[in-house]
Amino acid sequence: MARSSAQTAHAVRKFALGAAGIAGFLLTWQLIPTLGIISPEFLPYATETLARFALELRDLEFWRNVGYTMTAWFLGLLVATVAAMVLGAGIGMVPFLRRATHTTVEFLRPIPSVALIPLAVLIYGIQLQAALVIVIFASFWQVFVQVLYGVADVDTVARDTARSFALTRAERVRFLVFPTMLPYLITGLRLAASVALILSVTAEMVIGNPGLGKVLVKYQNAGDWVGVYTIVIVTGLLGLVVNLIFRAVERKSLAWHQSIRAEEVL
Amino acid sequence: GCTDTGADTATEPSGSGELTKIRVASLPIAETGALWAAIDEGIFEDHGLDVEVVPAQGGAQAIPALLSGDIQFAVGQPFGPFRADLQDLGVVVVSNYASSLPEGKDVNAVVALADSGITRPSDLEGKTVSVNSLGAAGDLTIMKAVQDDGGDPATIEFVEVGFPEAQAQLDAGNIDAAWVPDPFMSKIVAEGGTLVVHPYQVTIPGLPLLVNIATQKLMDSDPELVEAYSTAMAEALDWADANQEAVRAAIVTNMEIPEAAAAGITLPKFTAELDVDALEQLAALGVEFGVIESKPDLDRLIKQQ
Amino acid sequence: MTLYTSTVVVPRTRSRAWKRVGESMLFALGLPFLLLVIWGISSSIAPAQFFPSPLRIAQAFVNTWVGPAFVTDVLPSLARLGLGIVLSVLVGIVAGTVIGLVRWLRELLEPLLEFFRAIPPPVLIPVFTLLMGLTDSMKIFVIVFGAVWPVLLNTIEGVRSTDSVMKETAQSFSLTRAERLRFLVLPAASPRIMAGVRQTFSVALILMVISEMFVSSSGLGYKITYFQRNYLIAEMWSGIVLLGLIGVFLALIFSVIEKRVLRWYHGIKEVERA
Amino acid sequence: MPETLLKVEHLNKVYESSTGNVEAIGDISFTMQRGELVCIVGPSGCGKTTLLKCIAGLLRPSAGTVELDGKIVSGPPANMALVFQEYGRSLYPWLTVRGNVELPLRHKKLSRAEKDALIDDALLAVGLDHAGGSFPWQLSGGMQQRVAIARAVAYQPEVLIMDEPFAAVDAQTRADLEDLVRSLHRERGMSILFVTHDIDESVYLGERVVVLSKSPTWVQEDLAIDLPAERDQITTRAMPRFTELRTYVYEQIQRAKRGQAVRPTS
Amino acid sequence: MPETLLKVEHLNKVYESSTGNVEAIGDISFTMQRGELVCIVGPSGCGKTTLLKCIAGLLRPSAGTVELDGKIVSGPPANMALVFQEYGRSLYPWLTVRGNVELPLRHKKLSRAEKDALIDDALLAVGLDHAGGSFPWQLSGGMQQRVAIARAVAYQPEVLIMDEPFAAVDAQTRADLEDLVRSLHRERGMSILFVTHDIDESVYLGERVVVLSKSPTWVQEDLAIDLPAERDQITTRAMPRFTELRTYVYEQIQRAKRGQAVRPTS
Ligand SMILES: Nc1ncnc2c1ncn2[C@@H]1O[C@H](COP(=O)(O)OP(=O)(O)OP(=O)(O)O)[C@@H](O)[C@H]1O
Ligand SMILES: Nc1ncnc2c1ncn2[C@@H]1O[C@H](COP(=O)(O)OP(=O)(O)OP(=O)(O)O)[C@@H](O)[C@H]1O
Ligand SMILES: [Mg+2]
Ligand SMILES: [Mg+2]
Repeated sequence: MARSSAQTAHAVRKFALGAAGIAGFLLTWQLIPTLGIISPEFLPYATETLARFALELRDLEFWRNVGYTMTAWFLGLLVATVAAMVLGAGIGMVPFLRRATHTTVEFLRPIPSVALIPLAVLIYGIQLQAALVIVIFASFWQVFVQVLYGVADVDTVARDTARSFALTRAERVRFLVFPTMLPYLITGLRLAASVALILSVTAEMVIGNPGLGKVLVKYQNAGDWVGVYTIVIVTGLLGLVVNLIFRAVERKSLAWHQSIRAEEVL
Repeated sequence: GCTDTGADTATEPSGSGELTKIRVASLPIAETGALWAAIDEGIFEDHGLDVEVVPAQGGAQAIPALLSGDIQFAVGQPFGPFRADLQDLGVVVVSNYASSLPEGKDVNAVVALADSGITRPSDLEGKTVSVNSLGAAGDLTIMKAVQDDGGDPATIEFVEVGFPEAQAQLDAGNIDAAWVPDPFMSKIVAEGGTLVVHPYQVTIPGLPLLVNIATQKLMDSDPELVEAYSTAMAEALDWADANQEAVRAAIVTNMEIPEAAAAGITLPKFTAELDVDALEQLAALGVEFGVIESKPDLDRLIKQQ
Repeated sequence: MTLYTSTVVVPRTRSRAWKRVGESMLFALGLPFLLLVIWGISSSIAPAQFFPSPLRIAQAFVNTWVGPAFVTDVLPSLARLGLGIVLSVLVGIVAGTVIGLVRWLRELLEPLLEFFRAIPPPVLIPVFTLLMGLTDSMKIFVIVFGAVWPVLLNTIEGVRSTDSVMKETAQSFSLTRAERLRFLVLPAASPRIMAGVRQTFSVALILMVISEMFVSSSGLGYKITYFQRNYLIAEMWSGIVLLGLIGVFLALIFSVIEKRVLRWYHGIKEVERA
Repeated sequence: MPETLLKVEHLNKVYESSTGNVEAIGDISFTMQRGELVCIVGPSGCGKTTLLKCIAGLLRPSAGTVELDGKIVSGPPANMALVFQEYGRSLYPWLTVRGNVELPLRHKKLSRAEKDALIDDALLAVGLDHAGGSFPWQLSGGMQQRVAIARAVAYQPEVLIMDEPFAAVDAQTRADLEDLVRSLHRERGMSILFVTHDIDESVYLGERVVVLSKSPTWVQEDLAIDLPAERDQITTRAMPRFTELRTYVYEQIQRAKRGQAVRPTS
Repeated sequence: MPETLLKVEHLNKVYESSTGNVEAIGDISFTMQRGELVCIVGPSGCGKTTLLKCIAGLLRPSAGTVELDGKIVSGPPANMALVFQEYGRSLYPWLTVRGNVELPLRHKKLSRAEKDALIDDALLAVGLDHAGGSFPWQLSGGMQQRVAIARAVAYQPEVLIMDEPFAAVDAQTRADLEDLVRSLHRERGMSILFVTHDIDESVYLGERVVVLSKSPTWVQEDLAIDLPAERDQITTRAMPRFTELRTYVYEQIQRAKRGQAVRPTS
């Protein structure tokens, strides 16, 4: 089929463009210390950092730390997502609950999870759980709010259809509410995924449970800026990989949606 | 081929089964070298303790962790327990860990760039000075030093900048002077910076830098453990003070800094002997400059073993 | 040939209006009050150092924030927050619209944006300070850097999912680019955009705090960290309460904006719920 | 056994909205027997859809009552199926054609084979047996409308409510679907309420034709269609009585539209 | 001055999608003169909407060309207006009825008063002069469709393309709107391409009726309607020639639907 070749051509183009974007960024970075805008001592050259990155890639300890961070990330995101979906859908679908919880939600949302670290440590000690609390608290709201909006977006005719055919509550959730909120949910997930990553690393930095954040603090304290930026690159790349995964999920699960459909026709 | 820089820490010497496991919070800074080295030396094992060093970031995390019982001891700056005592958190200082040096080159200093024209404490008047954490020994002793030098400490603007970032901020002109320990102190001075003052040394010579902290609850419930820890720690610190090379080696492996840099680090005086007088003075300074409202109850706080 | 539709306007009576206000007050304050009571009871049954009673927190709140601290610490923070929010929303909508509409741009930038999105702001703050100094604009930049993502992502997705028939309508009537933006793309994406803006409001507040937690000496965020580090537990809680109150206040502003922007949208949903 | 199935009494519906209230239905009363096929005609915007939604329990009347099987309707009753005027929006874009048709069958206790048979029959009846795997947005308008019809047919309701269900299909398909509706009514004894704008259709299909006045609406005419029960596209439409009836209904609608009819004092 | 306005040559359209390719249009060729009114009829799903979209430059043909005014169509031409089959979705819910009608006029250089006059006229012509301030979702289906018609009429295009524009309105309104289309054609010389399922309507309105075969589609019949140019609902429809023509078209459609017609070898 002609289609598949067109698709590969597009995939190649997409990859090339994305790579060009990253390359442009690396070039800018390389130029900042070269032009002396920031002394290379404090912002090392991109090349130097990449070389160090390549070195780290061969270090088992590095992968172990990536593992720690990603474990916290995954567990945190999972719990936050499930909780946000259940609560969001439940509250979103019942007007009474939506109104009754509004102020409380708005009150809790802006509380920075970083400020809760001492409390988390007090309850769980310097352990993974403390970091998890922080990760969950922060990423929960991202998904929750998106789900609230998604649930409210159910088309009225579509809902009347469900009601008139006497679909059960479970069926309505499964076949009407869930698909409608899915695009919102996926955006929420993408937002939450990076927030969770940020907080996994931050928690490791501040609380000191093992992971990339702890390594980062170690490098900081040693004045090892190349190391610090290597870890920064690693977190960025992790974010990139996570996003790729979510994009793939999105393409699969939202094939019917306008945003994905439109791309195929063009 | 692949490397595994974490392999050695992964295989902790587990020793015999009778060891009591304890977790001790300590910042990943040069001073912790004594603890790392002493553990490797087996001093704690000799006292039946299997110590895991947990890198808690500052007292803000260490003391909640102490209270939660997740860690048993913490090595931290004395101002942390002061604050905690003022809030009746039930924290005690069981012994000293490291003290600043009463003479010669001290462990930390206020440094400035050569072209800043700042050479003595009173020059800091009206300037922006960075400390790693506001309202603690750093800014207090600097204010005191400026005052003693005839300047007006109220005109100084203190900002919080992490030790590692201080040099960059100095270079960028965001701050006029920075209070930093080694290796940053040596580095800045070596690159032409001015060493303005050793604030600890000129105000309270021999001021405790770090102390060993535990909770009253632990002292009541398991005095033997506190006892064992204190004894082990005292031995460890004496040993470390006598074996600076071992401490530097531990710094190199644990902090992954070059050997040359570690060699240049000014190590503090490692001792378990608490200088209660110095702590009194520090608390008085805190009250004088309005950082704390009242003096902590040092009799309750200090349970020197 | 005319059709006739009678329009019967029923005037809202005064008592009904009052009833509505009372009812929404009840909804707004009911759950918070309940939680407060539970907190109060639990803290009096099992007093805990780190969970002081609501009364103690209220006391600390008055002592800490009512007075000069409000002017020296809270107001500047709020000003930065306001600017940060406005900039985040503007940047997010403008960039999001362009990125959502122009496919090659999206493909060029997406990996880069994802890369930056995942970097913890605390790590970048030192770099920003080096580039911009210890200035307010640096702090505002930190806020924008972290808070722009929800609007940006939602705008991109919203713009991309414009209904095909609506798009074709615009094309067939040869609407100009500006008209298409103004009358099709932005309104169609507005429910998504507003979902993003709502997130941005609270994320910006969080980043305001974070931007003051490092390299700082004043501000609401600085104060909270300060209290935290000094075990002034009730004071710390009072800071958190203040943040929450600001959040509720922002939510109020937001819902006024949203009511205006999404009037048609709520109209559709509300009418059918009758 | 002429048993009353539906009883609409003094129904009134006012749409309240912030832009002003609209009285869509003035005062409608009529009854329908079990197993009857009633057609409703009326000027555009007179409130037919509103009436159907009130009957189906999707809208709450502002005044008056709707009784089904002797019980007041307060929510969508079971065993009722609707074909919506906005067929496009009543199909779920995330489900295939088969999935859409299957949706209301899910909570019926039927074996897989029975369900498949129902779906296949319904799709075949509307001429879409080849399109089961497509998504609704891959279909033409007329095909979408037929999917909505198939869904209602497969559901095997006791009461079938159809709102201009053949508006988007060609003449030939329309004739076929009309015969499908007749056979559902005749063979399965389904009670059918059918809104249409095609006067010939209303006369051809119905046992009764209810003509509504323009808004605010009342029942302007309730006409029994005394054509033989056995109907067929060629012969029935050629009957003189058919022409008489359609001319009569046409005149009524013209009067309704011009607002000439006098509201009965009830 | 019979000048060729539109020339469709060997048009072919295949929809590509991940679920399989659908050949919607096989091979269509026909021409249309400036100022003509051509009706298109064909079985449901045969590709009428697809054809219109290709002509309007909204879809790229898979093969063949569409020429308008001698130029190949590659994007939506100016001076063309469309009434979409999916009228509901083509109205913008965030604009009032007036706003929707005004929308395409915005970039025409007209004074406020001229615009208002155009809008008022168009709304009056479709019988919605009272509904200008309502939102589309506050209207009945037929009213929405009339708004879409009003929008196209107010735009004063040279070419008007209408896709089943009267599907949702009652018989009387339909007759009125038919006369509106005739008058646009006769008085303003508008070229009109009109898709309908109503055979009588196509014969009554058109100067030519193009009958499409079922999918994959070709032109099965291109019939000139030799009725007098001056038409009127009562007399024209009563003409014997009218009946002859409509019967002929009906037969053609039946053959098209059964797939009996033989594809011309072109
Ligand atoms: N959601 C709504 N809000 C306000 N008014 C509405 C709403 N829905 C319908 N109306 C009004 O109610 C009246 C009746 O609408 P309805 O849809 O019932 O008409 P209809 O008889 O189905 O018309 P059509 O044949 O055109 O579909 C119309 O005047 C319409 O403007
Ligand atoms: N987006 C799409 N993707 C795949 N197939 C499509 C798409 N749109 C239309 N088709 C297919 O193309 C064919 C023609 O569709 P089109 O909408 O042109 O028919 P139509 O003649 O307008 O029918 P109707 O009278 O029912 O509106 C149909 O078989 C339909 O399934
Ligand atoms: Mg209707
Ligand atoms: Mg069509």
